[in-house]
Amino acid sequence: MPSITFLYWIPLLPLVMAGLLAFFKPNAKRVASFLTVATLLACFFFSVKAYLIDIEIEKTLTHNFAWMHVGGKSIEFGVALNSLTSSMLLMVCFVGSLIFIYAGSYMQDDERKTRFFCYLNLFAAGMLGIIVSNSLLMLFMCWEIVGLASYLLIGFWYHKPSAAAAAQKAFITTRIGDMGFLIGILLAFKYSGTLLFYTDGGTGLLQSGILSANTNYFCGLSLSATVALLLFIGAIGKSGQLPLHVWLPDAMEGPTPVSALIHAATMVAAGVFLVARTFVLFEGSPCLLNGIAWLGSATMLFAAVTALGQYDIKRILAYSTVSQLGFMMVGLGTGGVAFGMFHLLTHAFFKALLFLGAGSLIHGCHHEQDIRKMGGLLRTMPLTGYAYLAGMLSLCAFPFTAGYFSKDMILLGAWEHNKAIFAVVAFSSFLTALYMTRQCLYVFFGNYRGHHHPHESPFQMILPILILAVFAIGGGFFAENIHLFTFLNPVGKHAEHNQTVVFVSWGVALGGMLIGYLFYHPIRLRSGKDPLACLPFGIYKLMENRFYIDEIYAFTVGNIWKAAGIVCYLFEELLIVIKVITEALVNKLARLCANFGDNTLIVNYGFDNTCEMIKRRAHLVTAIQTGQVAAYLRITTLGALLFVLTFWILLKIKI
Amino acid sequence: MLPLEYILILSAVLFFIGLAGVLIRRHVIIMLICIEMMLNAANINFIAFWRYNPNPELHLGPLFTLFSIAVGGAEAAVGLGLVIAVYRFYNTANADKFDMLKDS
Amino acid sequence: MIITFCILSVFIIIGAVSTIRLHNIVYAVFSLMLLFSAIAGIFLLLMAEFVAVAQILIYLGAVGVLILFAVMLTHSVTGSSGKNIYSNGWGWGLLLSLSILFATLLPAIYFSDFPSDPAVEIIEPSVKKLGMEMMHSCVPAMWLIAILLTAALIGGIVIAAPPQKR
Amino acid sequence: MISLLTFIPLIAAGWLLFIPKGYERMARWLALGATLIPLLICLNLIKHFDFSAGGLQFVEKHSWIPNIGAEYFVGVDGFNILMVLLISILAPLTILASWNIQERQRTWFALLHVEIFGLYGAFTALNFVHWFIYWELVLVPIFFLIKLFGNEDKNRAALSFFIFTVLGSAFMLVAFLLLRVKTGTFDFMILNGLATSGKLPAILGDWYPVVFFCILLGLWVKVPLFPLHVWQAPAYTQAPSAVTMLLTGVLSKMGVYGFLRLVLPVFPEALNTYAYPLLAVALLTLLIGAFAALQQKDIKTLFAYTSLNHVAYCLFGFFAVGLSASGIAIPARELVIQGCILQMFAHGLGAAGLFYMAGILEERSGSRRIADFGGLGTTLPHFTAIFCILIFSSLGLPFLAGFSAEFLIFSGVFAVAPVFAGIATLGLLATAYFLLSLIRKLFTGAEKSPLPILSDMSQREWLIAIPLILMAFWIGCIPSQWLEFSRQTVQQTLTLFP
Repeated sequence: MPSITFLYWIPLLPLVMAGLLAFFKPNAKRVASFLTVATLLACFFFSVKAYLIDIEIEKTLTHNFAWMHVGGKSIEFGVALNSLTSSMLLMVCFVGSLIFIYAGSYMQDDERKTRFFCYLNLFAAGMLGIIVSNSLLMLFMCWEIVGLASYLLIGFWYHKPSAAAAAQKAFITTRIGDMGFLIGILLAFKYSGTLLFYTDGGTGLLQSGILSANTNYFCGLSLSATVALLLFIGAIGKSGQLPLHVWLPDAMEGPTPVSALIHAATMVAAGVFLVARTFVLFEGSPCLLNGIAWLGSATMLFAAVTALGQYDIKRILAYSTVSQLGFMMVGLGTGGVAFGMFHLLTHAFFKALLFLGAGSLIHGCHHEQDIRKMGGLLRTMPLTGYAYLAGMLSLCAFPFTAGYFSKDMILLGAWEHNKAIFAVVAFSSFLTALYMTRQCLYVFFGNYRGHHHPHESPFQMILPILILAVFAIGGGFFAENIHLFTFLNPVGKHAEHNQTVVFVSWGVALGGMLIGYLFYHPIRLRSGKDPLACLPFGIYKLMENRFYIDEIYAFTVGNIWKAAGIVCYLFEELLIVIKVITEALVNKLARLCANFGDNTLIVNYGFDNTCEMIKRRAHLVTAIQTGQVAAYLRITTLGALLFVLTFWILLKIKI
Repeated sequence: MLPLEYILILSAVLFFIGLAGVLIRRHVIIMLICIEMMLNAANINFIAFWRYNPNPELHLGPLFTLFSIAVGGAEAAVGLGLVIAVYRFYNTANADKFDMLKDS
Repeated sequence: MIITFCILSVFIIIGAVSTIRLHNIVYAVFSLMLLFSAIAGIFLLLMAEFVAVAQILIYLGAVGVLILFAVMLTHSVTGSSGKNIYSNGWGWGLLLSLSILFATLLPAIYFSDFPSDPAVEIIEPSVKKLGMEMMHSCVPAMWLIAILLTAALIGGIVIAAPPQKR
Repeated sequence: MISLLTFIPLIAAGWLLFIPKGYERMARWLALGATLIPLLICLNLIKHFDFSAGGLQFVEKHSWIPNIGAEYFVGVDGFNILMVLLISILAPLTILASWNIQERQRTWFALLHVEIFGLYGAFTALNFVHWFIYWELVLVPIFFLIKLFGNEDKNRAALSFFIFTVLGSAFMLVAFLLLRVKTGTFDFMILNGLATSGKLPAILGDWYPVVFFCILLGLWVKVPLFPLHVWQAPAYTQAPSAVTMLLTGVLSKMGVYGFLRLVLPVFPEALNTYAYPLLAVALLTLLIGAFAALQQKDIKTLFAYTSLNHVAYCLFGFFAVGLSASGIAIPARELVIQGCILQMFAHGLGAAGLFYMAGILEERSGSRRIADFGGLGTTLPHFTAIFCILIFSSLGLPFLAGFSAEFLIFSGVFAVAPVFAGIATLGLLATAYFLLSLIRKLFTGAEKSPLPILSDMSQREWLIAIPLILMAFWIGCIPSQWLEFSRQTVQQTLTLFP
């Protein structure tokens, strides 16, 4: 049993580097990017080592340590190594290092470069932490670190108010998802007493059936299903599924390598990874899996339709990511871990390629992001162009590209599981092919409509794109011969080959491209108006403005939020008014006492008058002082008499 | 035989007369005399109580009376000295005229 | 016993009242002397011989004579000094003294019970015991009395002496 | 050792007052020295603190006024060792924070030292009379500090601060006198003994709820919980930033510590019966603190509401201790109480840091309104970095102080009252929202023209910020060291609960 403590180094290395870079001067030339790439390559080396170990040993290896002792119970953290971890590690490190190389040159002229790479390192640490972690709590903590890193990176150019707003929106929306995640953790912790996935003694969350014990916990769902649902809410927040997807398209404000790394390859995949990791909890209840599948397909459809109406190159890719994530969720919902994860891995490659390609296009057109102002870039930027087309083919699941294999798997799974979902997914794939061809035709064919003169990007940006293009195309074959599918899910069910599904997937892919070509023929593009604008009763307007989801949110949740704030604020004001009134009362009372009490009552009536009275009565007393000794003697005898009398009476009353 | 109350009543009456004398009479010397009478009334009481005491052999009564007599004597001497000095100042022995004590 | 006591008490009362009532000062002093002798009798009655003798010696002898001298020195020998010998406001004085008698002294006697006759029948006169007592337990008292007397007498002389022109 | 620790600031305060006019500089250094010595003593205390012994340590007990049962009884255990450490850390920072005040330095430093003396006493006293004296003493210097050195509306703030707290503690005094009459002792430990043996409710009879609520009222005002928190915002805003550091860092913790020391060991039955209403109040405070902050225009008031919100977390956890924790796999009660203690410590440091930062901004630009600032990210890079770290710490971001305490509290409360915990997560969201929008308004976007050129962090300010940041990371990453302090004591105290 080889020790897997080296897995701790994978997240720690980038963390240490991030700490180190934080102290560097903001614009240290190339050393920051070099160091960052070096650390990630080191992580890649470790993940290869992990992969080799995992190939060799079938079961999950774990190593745990106690993080916190609270009243006899200790909360433990640890690392776990199984097929899921190793595959994700390989993908993240490989794609990450390529993107970092690309970022090295992309951010060449930015004066806060080291700060950017520090954040990238922080993100890498968080992401690798998620993959490696064996405890739900540690996963959650890295999850939030990744959220923080995305906040910092999206809002990197913070002097742009829109970037800052987008960053905050991203953080808040993901945090909403995280709240669900947190409650899920609390629920699991409450009933199982431990937060570890796998422990040697078999008492981990995923091993023993503690959670699946009581079946009807929450309106029909068993305990483990409820926990799974809550974790899924966290995944929705992070992976941008339907209700909480609004932040992802706005996150394009950040620099393109950020979008590539975070919003294509890794972070958004974290949600899918979480579901895959805790799939044991999901398996319990079929209706939950159905729910996930339906949500995934709804997201896919919605995002694909919206993508058709977008003009910003990165927004189209963002919506495509949202739809592909929905697709992965469908894969998970219908097929199982392997289906979802396989597509995740292939998607990471070609989506990263598309984003990096888009980045170099934007770089080439001097930060021009609107596709209507681009055109005919294939001639001016051939290398990026062809690599981009490769990526597009893979995304549209052109036969025998990486995308085709993984999409085919999910379609098979969907076909077996539920025909309705299959139909929706097929249509969405058709739409995917449609909007991708629209984008390529807009960007690469016809003549250049912008007023810049685009130029090819430097070699350091082209190299990662080319490597990714190779993987986008060859990825499928590579996965086939290393039996990636079985490796990912040794025990899960295998979808048999089904002819109709293959036929449908070919038809969808090729049909989409053909119709796309017909619609967006370069000549028609010259008219400037988007061919789809002719759609009846303003559907196109709807699509273009993203179904006004942001406005709806702003209207509903935003207003409720503001109303709650105002209500509390008014309540505070009310309390303050009460406080002010009480203080005024107290002061008035004090003044009243002072005036009436002191001046009039005490000082005037009380003191002065008594003095007067005393003065008037005083002559009675002075009369006694006659100077006559006899008078004095009389008074003394009177005193003696009174004394004896009082003494006598007191004695009589017997106090 | 002679009950103690009688003696006490006698001394009380003597005391009363002395006190009345002091309060009534105007003449200073008479006042002094009456004070002496009051003093003697007290002495009677001392001896009376000593006599009726269960263990008189302590002789406390007579002892105390002797001392009291001595003090009475001294007091009379001083009193009369004062009377003479005051008399020289006021040229009359009438106590009502002595009103130097009353501040103006 | 009772009879002698009554006689003596009558003498006392008469002596006392006459010292107050008499207009003539000298006669008042003489009645005072009568009073003192009666009191000495009472002492004898109560078997306190030494005290009776001391009473006669000091009060009758010394104090009586001393007062006479004082009277002579104050030029009032010629008889009463005018018709009204009572100080103004004497009514209040009388009333007060009466109230003292009846409100305090008599009720005190009345309410507390006293032995009707002496516990010890005969007390043999023992001046020796008295002397021993005086010399042993009451030595400090003796000292004080000595000092008191000398101081008082000298004081009396100093006050009475006419002021020398220094 | 503890009385030495307590009385050094008092001696220093006395000495400071007699420093001649010309020696202001020497006064400052003396003040600093007088806070560093207790820090060393406190560290020595911690070195010798025996983790396995749950009971009192370093006890000093002398009879003071025997006939009314008042003793000078001082001791340290799991509940207050962290608090003493918190004071000894914050004290030098407060002195450093008020390094360059111009007028009346001597009175300022003297008052601060009297305040620190009161705080040390309040946290270590174990006999009611002796503790109550410190409890009241602590108010006086703060009142004068706000009144003499406060901002524009200082008089009303100082007055309302004083009236509310004294009102509360008056009730507490009555309650304890009643307790004294009934049980014949002022000593917390004996009262605890009575409570463990279950005799207390019998002794007090129908006075039991009355005594409980009077004490509760006294602590209620101090912590501040919902209806009586109105004094807090103006007091925190009008007080000079160094004073607010102490106010938010330690004074609000006195209320919570009061709950831990007075209510937990002595009134377990009352906690059981009134658990839900109290939990509701803590939740309400939590939400009010979070949502009212959304509308605030002034940085310090916003932080005041954040601190209200975070202290409410402590109590939200504390009140959950009363609920029955049957049929769940985790020790909910220990979780909650230890979470409460850790949150007190963590928030003390974090809030003090935040207020100091707000103080820096106010010192440099003269204004506290959020609208006046913008685009500070470019002009004050270091300041932004530290400010953001502290904000994220109070936001409850993992690997920072806020998260570990909040996780403990939430896991404990969720185990016994899931619905309450669910609603409380709304509070978490609201905190995240308004803190992030504060960052967005202050640091991003275009530079606001009217502001003078702001200079970045000076050497001294770094000296203050560094320890706070290090502690935030330390508590966040390795919380078990800090929980170790209170583990034994909490377990022993919680044996009371059925």
